[in-house]
Amino acid sequence: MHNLLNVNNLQIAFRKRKKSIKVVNGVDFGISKGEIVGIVGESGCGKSVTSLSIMRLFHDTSGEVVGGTIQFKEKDLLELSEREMRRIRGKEIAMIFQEPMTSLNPVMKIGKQLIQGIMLHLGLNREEAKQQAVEMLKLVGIPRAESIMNEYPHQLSGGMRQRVMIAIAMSCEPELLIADEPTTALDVTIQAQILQLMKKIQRERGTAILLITHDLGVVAESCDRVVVMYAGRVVEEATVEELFESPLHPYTQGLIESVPKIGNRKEELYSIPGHVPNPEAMPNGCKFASRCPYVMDICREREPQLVSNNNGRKQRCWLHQSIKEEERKTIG
Amino acid sequence: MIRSKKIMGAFLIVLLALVLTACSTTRSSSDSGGAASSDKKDKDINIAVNQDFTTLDPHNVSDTLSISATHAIYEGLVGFDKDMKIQPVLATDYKISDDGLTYTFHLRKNVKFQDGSSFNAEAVKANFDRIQSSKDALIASHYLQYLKSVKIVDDHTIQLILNQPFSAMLNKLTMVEMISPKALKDQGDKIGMHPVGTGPFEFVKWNQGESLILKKNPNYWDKGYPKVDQITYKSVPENGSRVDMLKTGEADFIYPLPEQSVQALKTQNDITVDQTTSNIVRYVTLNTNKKPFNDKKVRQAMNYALDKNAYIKVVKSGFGSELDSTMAPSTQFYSKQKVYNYDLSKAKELMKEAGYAKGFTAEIWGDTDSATMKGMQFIQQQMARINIKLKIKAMEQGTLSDAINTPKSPDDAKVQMWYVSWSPSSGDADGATRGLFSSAAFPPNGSNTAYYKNGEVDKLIDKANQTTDVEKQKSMYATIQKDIYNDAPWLFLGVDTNLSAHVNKLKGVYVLPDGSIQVKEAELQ
Amino acid sequence: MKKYIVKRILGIIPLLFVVSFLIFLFIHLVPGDPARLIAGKDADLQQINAIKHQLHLDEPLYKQYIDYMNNLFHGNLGESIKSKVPVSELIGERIVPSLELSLLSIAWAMVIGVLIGIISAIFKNRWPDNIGMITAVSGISLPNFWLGLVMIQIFSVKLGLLPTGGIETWKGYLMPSIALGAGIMAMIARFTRSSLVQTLKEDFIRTGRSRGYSGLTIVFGHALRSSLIPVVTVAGLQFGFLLGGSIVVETVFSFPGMGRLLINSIQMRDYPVVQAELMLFSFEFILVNLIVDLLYGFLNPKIRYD
Amino acid sequence: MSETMTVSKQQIASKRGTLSTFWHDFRQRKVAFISFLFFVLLVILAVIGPYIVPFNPQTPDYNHVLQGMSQKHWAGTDEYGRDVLSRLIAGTRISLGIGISSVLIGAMAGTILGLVSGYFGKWVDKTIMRICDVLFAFPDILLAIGIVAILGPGLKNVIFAVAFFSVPSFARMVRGKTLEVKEMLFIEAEKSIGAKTNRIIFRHIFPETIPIIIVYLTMQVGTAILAAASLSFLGLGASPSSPDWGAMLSMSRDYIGTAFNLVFFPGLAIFLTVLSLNNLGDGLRDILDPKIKD
Repeated sequence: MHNLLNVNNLQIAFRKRKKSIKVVNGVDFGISKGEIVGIVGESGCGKSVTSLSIMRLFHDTSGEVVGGTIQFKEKDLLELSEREMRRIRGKEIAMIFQEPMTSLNPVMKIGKQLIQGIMLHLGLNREEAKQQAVEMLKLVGIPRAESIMNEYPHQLSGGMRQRVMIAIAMSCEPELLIADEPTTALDVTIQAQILQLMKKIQRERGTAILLITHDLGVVAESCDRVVVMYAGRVVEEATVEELFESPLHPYTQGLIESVPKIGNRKEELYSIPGHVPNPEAMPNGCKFASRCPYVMDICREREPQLVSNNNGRKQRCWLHQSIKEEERKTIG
Repeated sequence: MIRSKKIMGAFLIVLLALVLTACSTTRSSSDSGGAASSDKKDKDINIAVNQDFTTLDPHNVSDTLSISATHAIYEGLVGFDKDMKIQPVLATDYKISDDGLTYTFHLRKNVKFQDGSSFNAEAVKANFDRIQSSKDALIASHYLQYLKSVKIVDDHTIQLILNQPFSAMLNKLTMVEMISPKALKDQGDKIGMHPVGTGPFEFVKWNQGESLILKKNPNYWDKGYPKVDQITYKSVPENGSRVDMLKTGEADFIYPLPEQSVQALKTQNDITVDQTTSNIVRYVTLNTNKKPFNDKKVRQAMNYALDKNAYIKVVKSGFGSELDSTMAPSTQFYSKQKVYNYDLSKAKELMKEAGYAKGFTAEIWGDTDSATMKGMQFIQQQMARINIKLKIKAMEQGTLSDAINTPKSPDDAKVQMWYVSWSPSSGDADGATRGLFSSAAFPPNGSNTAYYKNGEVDKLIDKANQTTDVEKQKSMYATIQKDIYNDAPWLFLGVDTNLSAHVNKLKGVYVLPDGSIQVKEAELQ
Repeated sequence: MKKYIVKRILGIIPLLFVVSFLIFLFIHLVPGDPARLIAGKDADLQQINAIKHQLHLDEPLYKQYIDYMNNLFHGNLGESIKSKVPVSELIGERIVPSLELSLLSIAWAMVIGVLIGIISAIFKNRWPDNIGMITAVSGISLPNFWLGLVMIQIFSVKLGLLPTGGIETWKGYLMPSIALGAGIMAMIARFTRSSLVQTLKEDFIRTGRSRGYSGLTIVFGHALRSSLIPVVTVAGLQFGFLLGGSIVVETVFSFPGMGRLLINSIQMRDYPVVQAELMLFSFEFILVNLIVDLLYGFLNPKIRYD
Repeated sequence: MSETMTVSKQQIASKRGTLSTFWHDFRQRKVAFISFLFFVLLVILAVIGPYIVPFNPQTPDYNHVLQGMSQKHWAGTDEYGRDVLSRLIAGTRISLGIGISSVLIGAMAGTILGLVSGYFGKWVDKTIMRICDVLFAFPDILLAIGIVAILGPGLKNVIFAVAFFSVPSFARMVRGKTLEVKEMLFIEAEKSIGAKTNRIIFRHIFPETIPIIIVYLTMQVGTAILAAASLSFLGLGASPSSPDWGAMLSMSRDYIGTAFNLVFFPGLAIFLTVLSLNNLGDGLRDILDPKIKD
């Protein structure tokens, strides 16, 4: 059990032409206070949907949580009313998104965008909220904090905007910050700066961070623990060190293989062959079977469970568990 | 953002307030019994008419509606009574010399213009001078084309001397109304906007396109008149709206009253519908210069094929009478002819004789007025019975007038059939004949769109004009009408009935046969 | 900003030049002879020619155009051929009611249209959306003279609440403004809806939600302003059209506006009045466009004028 | 060669997919779908109308004029004793015909102008757009009056007049879309291969503008029907004797106080038709315009 957030057996479905399609099917992970946890996976693996479900931001889409629990501190977020949920959003859990260019309101001044949330959640008056806002902008390393308050988003560079997004997210001092691909849209040098900034915030403020990314490099640089997702399932979970040293799941191995390494002058970068299965036609058995180099007969027949060893490391692969193990678990 | 929100807020509040006041005010006004005629006083009347006034210059007015207004403000030496009989007005009497060339008028004394200046022989001469010196540019100069000179005999006697005898001179003089010479000098061209005459009503205000307000002339020479304080003419082009205004009390008198609304008004106890004779004749000209209309048999066949009763019933909603001559019964020297009674077999027979048993196709032209379009449809339906297929071409009046008048010679003319009406504004036989049937009046010179040419008729028209013997004139015009009617250059349709309606308490407002509204005797009871 | 406005206004002048030429060409291309229309049915050719001469209509076209432009430069719009009233006076009398009616129409159309648009966007594809859109679209689907005639039957004749026409009291403006505004309301509602639906899908809306704002705050505080940008364009364009007056509605309600003046002048081929009115329309239209552009800048900070 | 083959096959497959998705999405939108069904009904009426009318719509019966609604004449008879219902049915063809043909003509001219303007840019664009501005500034009805006055009255010229003032809006819209599409990569690629301008415009840009044109076309037909009715109001419409709804409405409006059915039914027919076209257009736009699509 983690002491901040526990996601258990989360199942999310989207409605498409009256059919319900499960895109997330049994996701379990947790975050403790002050921890940085990464969720990695290819696009479409359900990692963003998972993060949105924590915030319950399926508004205006046909997405719906159809099973599982999301325990945040003492509350199950899925049980809260919309009004109660609004008090959590932005105040206790904040979120930053991939696209800094479009995630800020283009027709509202930066200052106003910051102040609005601060006034709403912290109950400060306008002056105090302004103070807090400027402080936040300084915290995220924006040099001319005061003058930027009066500028519009389009006047800032992408990196600056993501800093502003972080400032906005941090402005009510949340306990959990969900960052959905925060650096994907940025230049490499800026990426590093933003990741540095997030680590700094975690260090200084003790904010737990859930970092959603497809980029193992980002994970390696900033996370404590990593959850690897594939086709709507968690396939492996480990500390960063363990994961990079000895990845258990063939998918994780493939992912690590495909990260460009400095000094590696191979002609072509490795990429995992094949495609992610279509969620509308999920195969039985292990969802990675069709792409797995070590595929066995059983893999095509039965899906392995997510199994944990003693030190909290988890995997979902027949290579590392036997049917007995599974049965034992089911019995126990 | 804050600012725009505030603006938005203010906007919403203003709107809300507007809506609220609208609701509350409507309520209060319905309490007091109707929204209409808010500040109208007891002796004010409202007249709703169908067009906008164009000018109030009596010497330069050509539309009947504006003539109605100039008749209220101005007077001529002579004028028409209710039955279009000529009566002396600003003249007390007149004498025409035996050779028909000298007209002597004795002027009414103690008449003042509305600006206080006196009406006398000087003033009359100034008016005639104005018209003649315009070198044809003023419309009234048309009425004075045979006038040679004007002679002041004394302060209250004036003589008009003509080039040649002109039988319709007195009729034309009804259209020459007297403007205050002082105002003429002050206003010049702008007299049309600031009229000053001797009539029962003086000008107050003219809101272009909306209303014309006249008030009582307190110094009017005919004591006892006028009996109302103010008249407001309102321009209400939509037929239905005019009727509605009468129902709601926004108007006391409406003209024209669309025929199809008469039935609806009959159930209203407080409203009276008036029918007065009219000298407006409705017909379709047939271009006698063009095949197949050059064949008299075809033209007569078409006339026989036309069910005049159905025409009056359907197109005129039962109001009007069939046209049994070339002019209306109220026109001078009218003589009734034997009508082409509806007879389909005879019509078919004639068509066969003319070699058109299978009929032909032709175009019928007309303006875009809804009454005209209705009439054209009717003709189309009727002519279909003798296999004549008509194509209706409704043209906006400017276009239509160009289409008719552009051709320089009869052979270039494109017009085949034209659905139109005519009313001689001075009520004389010449005005109802010369411009329509004289071969000198082919477009663009006149309105003979039938391109009717009959040497005998041409001669008689000129002769009748120059003779002073009324009996002779009468017989000449009888011949003219008989010849023309027999030649059938027109489809003879009908004579209008002028329809107007008024609230019962209003008396004394009536419509003359030419369609002008007379208000001098208006009275509220 | 100032420089931009000056530049734009200066840019209008050559455009107006072209427009004036086109208008002149247009109205002289349309068949019809003012002299004949003035002279009336009794007139003969001699008289018509005399009137033509008096009005300088017998001069070659290019000379008429030069005279017209010359007068225009001296601020003289000429006088009505028919009534001899100075054109400026004629238009002056009509423009105020027309302007008032336009403002009233656009105001209610804007408010109601935006409200319906917002409700429809929020409840997209659900019943409030369907009802809102059908209501709005009804406004654009009615022949407006039919709407006017029916309204008169109900509100004036049956209920006696409103005058059938005229503008003696402010009540005379109500029905015409409804007849005129209905279509605009519909357009604005539709644009607001689609624009707001689009905006509500923007990332920054998700940001707003992730910060715990309520739905109303999101819609009114965040989405509406950027959604209104295209709406303002539509409203501006429609306002431009409104200023030109509506021949049909003005006729039904006997409203003394620009539209009726125009149709009457066209019917009489009263060239100076038609020319002046069309010039004014073009000018108003261009001016409204300029104002819309400026408003655009106010709503959309990305736009800078230089 | 084989590569292009596969590509085109894929395209066809994806197109078929889009069509069925489209149909599915369309059925979901009830208002639009019902409107569509109504429109189909109208089109059927327009085709078979003249054969199923209970009475001849043109034959007058002077003995039965201005009758109210009855078992025999469901919508009453008009001032010439013609059956109003029959006229309405027979008039479907004319009214729809005016609306559709005028908009098609306007759309065609506008699309070509818009494509040319957007593709070539520079002075071509400026000239075309300025002309459109001027046309925009002219009151619609005035243009129509002018055109009808110059060309003379008649159905053809009414269609032309109405078409004329839908040109600038189509031109503007297509131009905007063209500018968008032009920037897209594949056009650049096509250009570098050396394709002809004609080919680029009509094979590549034009297909991209079709959805938005269809949407606009649908709504514009309604507007055109209304515009034609306004022209009828001014007496400049189609022939007054034809059972065109606008003409019927305009010719009967003097009867509003006496025979309300004469005014009401043509008005209703216009209203329902335009309403359904607008709703249909709105629905299509929701589906076809990717910016609004789910």
